[in-house]
Amino acid sequence: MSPTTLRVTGGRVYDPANGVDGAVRDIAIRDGKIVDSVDGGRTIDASGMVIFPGGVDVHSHVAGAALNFARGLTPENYRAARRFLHAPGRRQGLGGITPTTFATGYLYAGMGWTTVNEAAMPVLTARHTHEELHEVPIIDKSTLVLMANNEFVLDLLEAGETERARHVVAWLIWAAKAYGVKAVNPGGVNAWKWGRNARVLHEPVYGYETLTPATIIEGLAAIVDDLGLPHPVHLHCNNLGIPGNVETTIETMKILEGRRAHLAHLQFHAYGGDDWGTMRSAAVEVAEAFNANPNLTTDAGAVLFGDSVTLTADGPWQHLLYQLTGRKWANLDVENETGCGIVPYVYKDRSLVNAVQWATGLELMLLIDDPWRVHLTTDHPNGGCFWRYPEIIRLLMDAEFRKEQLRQIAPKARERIVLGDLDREYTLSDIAVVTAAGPARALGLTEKGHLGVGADADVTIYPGTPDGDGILFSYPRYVLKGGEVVVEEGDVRAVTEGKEFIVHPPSDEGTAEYLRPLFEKAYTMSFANYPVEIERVKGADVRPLH
Amino acid sequence: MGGKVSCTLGEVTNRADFIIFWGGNPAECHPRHFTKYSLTPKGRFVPDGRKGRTAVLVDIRETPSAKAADIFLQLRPSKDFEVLTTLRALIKDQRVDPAAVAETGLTLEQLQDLVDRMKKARFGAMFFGMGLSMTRGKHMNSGALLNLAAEMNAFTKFVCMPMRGHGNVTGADVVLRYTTGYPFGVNLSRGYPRYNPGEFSTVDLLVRGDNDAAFILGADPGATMPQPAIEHLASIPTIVLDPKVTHTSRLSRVHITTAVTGVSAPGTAYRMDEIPLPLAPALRSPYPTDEEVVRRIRRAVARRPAWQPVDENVRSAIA
Amino acid sequence: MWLGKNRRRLDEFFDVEGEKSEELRIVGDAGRVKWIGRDMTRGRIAVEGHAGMHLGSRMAGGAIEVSGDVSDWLGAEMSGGAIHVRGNAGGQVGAAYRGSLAGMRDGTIVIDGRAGLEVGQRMKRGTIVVSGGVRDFAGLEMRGGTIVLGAAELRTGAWMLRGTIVVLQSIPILPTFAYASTYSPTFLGLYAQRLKRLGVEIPVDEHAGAYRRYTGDAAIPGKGELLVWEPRG
Amino acid sequence: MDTKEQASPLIEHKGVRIEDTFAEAFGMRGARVVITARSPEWARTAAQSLTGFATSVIGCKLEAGIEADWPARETPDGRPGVSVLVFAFDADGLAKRLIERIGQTVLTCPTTACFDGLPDAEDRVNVGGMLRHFGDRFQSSKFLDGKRYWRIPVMEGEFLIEESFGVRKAIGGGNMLILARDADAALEAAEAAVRAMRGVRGIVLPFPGGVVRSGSKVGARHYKKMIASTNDAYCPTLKGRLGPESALSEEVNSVLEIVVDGLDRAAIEAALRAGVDAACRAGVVAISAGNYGGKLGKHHFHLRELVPAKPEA
Amino acid sequence: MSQTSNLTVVENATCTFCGCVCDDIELHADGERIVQAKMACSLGKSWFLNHTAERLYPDALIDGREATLDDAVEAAAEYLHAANMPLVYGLSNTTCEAQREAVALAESIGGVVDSHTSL
Repeated sequence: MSPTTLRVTGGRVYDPANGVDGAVRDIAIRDGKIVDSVDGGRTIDASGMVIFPGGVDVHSHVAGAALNFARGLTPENYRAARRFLHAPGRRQGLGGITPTTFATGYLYAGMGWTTVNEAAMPVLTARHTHEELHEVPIIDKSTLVLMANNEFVLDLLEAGETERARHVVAWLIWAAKAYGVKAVNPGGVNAWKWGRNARVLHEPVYGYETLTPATIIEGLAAIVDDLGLPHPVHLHCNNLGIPGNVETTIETMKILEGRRAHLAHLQFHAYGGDDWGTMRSAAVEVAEAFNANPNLTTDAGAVLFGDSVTLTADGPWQHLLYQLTGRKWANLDVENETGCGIVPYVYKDRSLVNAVQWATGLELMLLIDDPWRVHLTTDHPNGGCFWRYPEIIRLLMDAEFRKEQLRQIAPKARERIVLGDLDREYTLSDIAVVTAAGPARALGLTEKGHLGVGADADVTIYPGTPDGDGILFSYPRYVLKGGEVVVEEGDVRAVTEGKEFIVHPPSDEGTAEYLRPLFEKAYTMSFANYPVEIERVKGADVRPLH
Repeated sequence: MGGKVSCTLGEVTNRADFIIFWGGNPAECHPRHFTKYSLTPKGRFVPDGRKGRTAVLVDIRETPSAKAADIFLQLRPSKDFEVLTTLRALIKDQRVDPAAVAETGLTLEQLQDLVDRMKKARFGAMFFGMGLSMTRGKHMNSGALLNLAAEMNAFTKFVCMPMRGHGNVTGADVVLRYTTGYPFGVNLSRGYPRYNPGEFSTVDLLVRGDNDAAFILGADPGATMPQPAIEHLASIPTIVLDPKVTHTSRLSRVHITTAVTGVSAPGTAYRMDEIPLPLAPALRSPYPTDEEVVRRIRRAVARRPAWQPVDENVRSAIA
Repeated sequence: MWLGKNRRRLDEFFDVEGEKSEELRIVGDAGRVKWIGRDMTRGRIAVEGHAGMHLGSRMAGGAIEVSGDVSDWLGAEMSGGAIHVRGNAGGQVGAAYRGSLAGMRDGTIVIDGRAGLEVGQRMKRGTIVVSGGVRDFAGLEMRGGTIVLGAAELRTGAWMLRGTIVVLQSIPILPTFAYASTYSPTFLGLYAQRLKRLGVEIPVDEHAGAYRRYTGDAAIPGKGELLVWEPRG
Repeated sequence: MDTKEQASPLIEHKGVRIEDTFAEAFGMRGARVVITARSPEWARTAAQSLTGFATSVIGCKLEAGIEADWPARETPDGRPGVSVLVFAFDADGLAKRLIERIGQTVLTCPTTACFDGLPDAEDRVNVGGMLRHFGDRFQSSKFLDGKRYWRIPVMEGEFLIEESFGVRKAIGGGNMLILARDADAALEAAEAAVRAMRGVRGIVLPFPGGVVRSGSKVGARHYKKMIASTNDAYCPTLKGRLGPESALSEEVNSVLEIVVDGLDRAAIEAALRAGVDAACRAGVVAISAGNYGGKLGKHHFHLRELVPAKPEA
Repeated sequence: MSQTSNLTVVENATCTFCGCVCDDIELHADGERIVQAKMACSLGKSWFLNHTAERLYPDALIDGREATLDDAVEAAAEYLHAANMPLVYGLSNTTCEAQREAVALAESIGGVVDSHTSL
């Protein structure tokens, strides 16, 4: 069993939430929490090493029907994937672009990340998502439930019944046992069910009279605020991935003025130009607008060159991508709620479009002034695999290295980006902010992302010097999860079980009875079997509301 | 390179105005498919229910399901692939050889008419059964239909899904995918998952005599598999978990009686559209559940010297 | 070597003789030994007897010769080198493993006997010859390269995008292949010359007959070709 | 030209004086094109057209000739063939000329196909890969043993051409002069020499029938713009006007030249050796060679080295 | 689950007989057998009505002879542990929970795990 007390001594600590910037400090741990001091127990000598709060991923796709569909679609990727061999006490697994459940836990922990937010869960298949998350070891998890194309919610917003809409959203969150609300391509996924899209924010969604993407965004942002959810509405803007979508993104920020919101994978929403031939980075415009909106947080959704599988509730985009690549495509529409498209994709440095995407993600992270408001993600697996985060960290910390990389990309792309002009270099403290402190704060997880007393003892200890590739963050020397040494020298040493954060926002008692007849018309399963029973969420941790 | 375009059954109920059943006989094998999901129910965008939908049945013989269809297309046995491939060409306005088409039992005019109707649909759905996926061509036949559905999305909305058969076979697919990355036929003998349909599929393994022990649950291969496979099962230590003493039990070394899924054993099962549903048993079985027994066997295995796979750095092997 | 889940020494199964070299001889029935010559880049392997699955899988160079039969996935995803099988082969010769976008990328496979399903599936380049004929789906989703078949069952060339399938006997043709013309394709002379050295004859004498050319598969739509030999008279 | 002073009467072969001078030749780039066809006649027809009007780079930008007939068993596609050698100053020029000429004379000619005859050459020029555009995207390619071949649909059937052709350093302008008593003797000797030289692989004789009657000198005495003009020192009719400036002795009344382009020095030597030997016959006064004093071309073929040490009977 | 007279009534029960997995079945059961399966189709009805909670079979059989569950579990473990290439097959008429256990078992015995899908 794990020791109940542990000390980490002599390391340089980066804990920006508590104003600690590289000071040599001891860290004391008791019963999985960070405390002032302990007597006895194991001591880890971290002299010469650097200590970070365990990483927090604000936006990733690690479990659920769509990801599992992707796994089935790309068996070839597993053949070249990292292998985790079965050992007593440790399950087998495969890494690659869509790691299996066990491997997901090992890879995140192995990299020093201890909390992950699964960013897209339909209510209808929430039971499945939780089943999968059961099998993701070590790390703590949370989920966001998809809401911006749920027809019950859209109908209520169209009718102006915001109060009722709030109760329905609250009921659905608890039915799904989710932690927050995700809005994907508001209205567009719904329209896709007729093979259409929602491109213009102020035009009615197909099939509705007055409801527009804008009113959906406003409505959901207000509901999430009113419910006091720890994490604001998590918005995947309209027109993802399309040249010229900068206008939509900036307009979305205007719609959100005065509201809390998290804009997901901003890179995919920061393009100028009119078409693929003229596409350019619009990171400057987007970052400028974003800097002026302190109510917002975002994550990079950075792109790394290489294999990926794109996987999003944005069905129309995926069909377009399928037609562009002519390779594999899967689509999965979920009655009444959402849909999902899956297309394997390779980002190539010699491709103009891909090179612009690669630069745009980095530019956003360098142009957004406040590191607390921009989080490190690749929108795994869409822009690249989460286990490649250390590559991005190096790019952020080393302007010279960025310039070297710029020489590899399609020459034409260099005219479409500003990355070469950006000299900013992230400090270790900045890295601690964008990988842990910032996302934890955005998610409202008060005991995550820092190393103050009372925090969860999720601690990542890196060797003090970079590896042969100049990457400091490839292999942590130790990773502690809940005070237990789960990773040592890159090897999984202990397989623990993580928690799952959920919220239980209040909804009017009549909500279920209001929904029942609607449900019975729209769905093919029994209403009684729709909500996920709380007993089925292993390690459920129901969080307080604001 | 193809695609898999699917949806939950509720989407079909609510939206599909054109439905094709291919190589299946839902009326007898999935009796409530027509009435609960696909044909007769009124849907949100199909308010007239059955009247609002056109149903096509494609099969080699006129099953009772044909009566429920508006159009019945009878093709000759083992011509599914030819017909589907022709349809893929026709939707793209490509030329095909009418004489070769006629050998399928259907005429070019019939297929062109089908394509015209498909393109006019607002939301098309295709379901296929074992009459497609288990006849000559097998997974390529289902692949042909899946590709046709995917390609139809260039013209209108189309989805396609298999009419999965027994019980929770869909759940097995789902569970294997998230735990091992692969949907079936997963070889864990090197300590990590390997996948190669045709090599690590049960019938192939058994017919080749590759296995030296077998553990069977939730199936009765002794009643359904080809004879050489059954003979091999009988020749090796076979262990069976089943609520009844089955054909497989009789050729096995160990049989353990277990509770009946969904009747006296709780848990989760997946519908053919990968919707997970909770099971609500009405009876309390005198027997343990499969879950309990497998866990006990696993623990009993764990008490024995651990098999510890080693990293393979050496090439060439017997698998 | 692996026996199921357990690693065993090679000498538990074989008498091993000789020094380390670029030539390997395997004598006896290796019909259940998988992966012989996997990833091989040079040298020579001679199997005097049968060989199991995945023989020469992903090989990039060198030569393998088998006097007996081989099992499935012979030369799967190979990118160079030459394999000659005197007996029969299983299915998926030179094919792609499940999910891969490309099968055989280059090299030569010659099978004197018959082969099974999906020969040359998704192949991009290279040459496969099966003198004795094959079962269904030869050249499935082929993207390039050349397959020469003594005979074939159904659905030859299904969903092919590019590439050539030469069949030396009349075969059933999918409705999505369009007959073009009957002629003597000059390029076949190249292959005939090349294969003659491997002991394989392709008829190219225009006095003896000609090839019926079909293009397809229109389902893709593809630009592949089926060339079916038609003797004169 | 300035050979008279250096000429030494001491070397003789079969009773013919071999002047002790040398042929001066130039570095060029050469390629070999193998044309096959259903019959040897069609292969040769295409080859003749391809090599037509390709006598001198000065006037034609290309020098070319038929090298040899190839038996069917030796050609890449197993059909009868003819090989052609082509020479130009550089690889680019060679590629341009090949594209033009193959496009006009082989692509157009029934039953032919066109292959690279220098597979081992490292430098390669893209020929088939350009001609494929004639296929208007209906063309297709085959990749065999590391080489790509293009198949271009044509009205007759299909034209097959290899994508790239090997280019190697070569030598152009090897030559010999036959100085004879009269025109008949000169012509007979030249014909005999050509027959002998054509047996050598790796060379071609780019001029009509392999023979040149209008040897030239660099520039002109009287017309400034002329790049080349008649080789007056070897014109028998000018002996009277030129007097001692003529290179010809009194008994010479007709001179013919044979120009050899070859893929390497050895081939040209072998050809010249055979040519000199065959040309030494009755009525021939002397064998000489053309040069520019050794300043213009770096390849020198000394006649004395080309004569068998012991004259044959 | 509700108790009326001596019958247990289970609403929204799920039928796993075919791939439709209808979850709107109303089951009426006495202690040993289901007497009514409302909403179920003919196949579903016979599935529910033919499976009882009676003890019709021995707990276990080893080589055809009745055995205890404990002995059967040990025998199973011994065979599977000793095998070079054991097979875990079926996974159809069973729950996801059992399937997950089966994957874990296959992994600890270094075997192949496969379902009906491969047929």
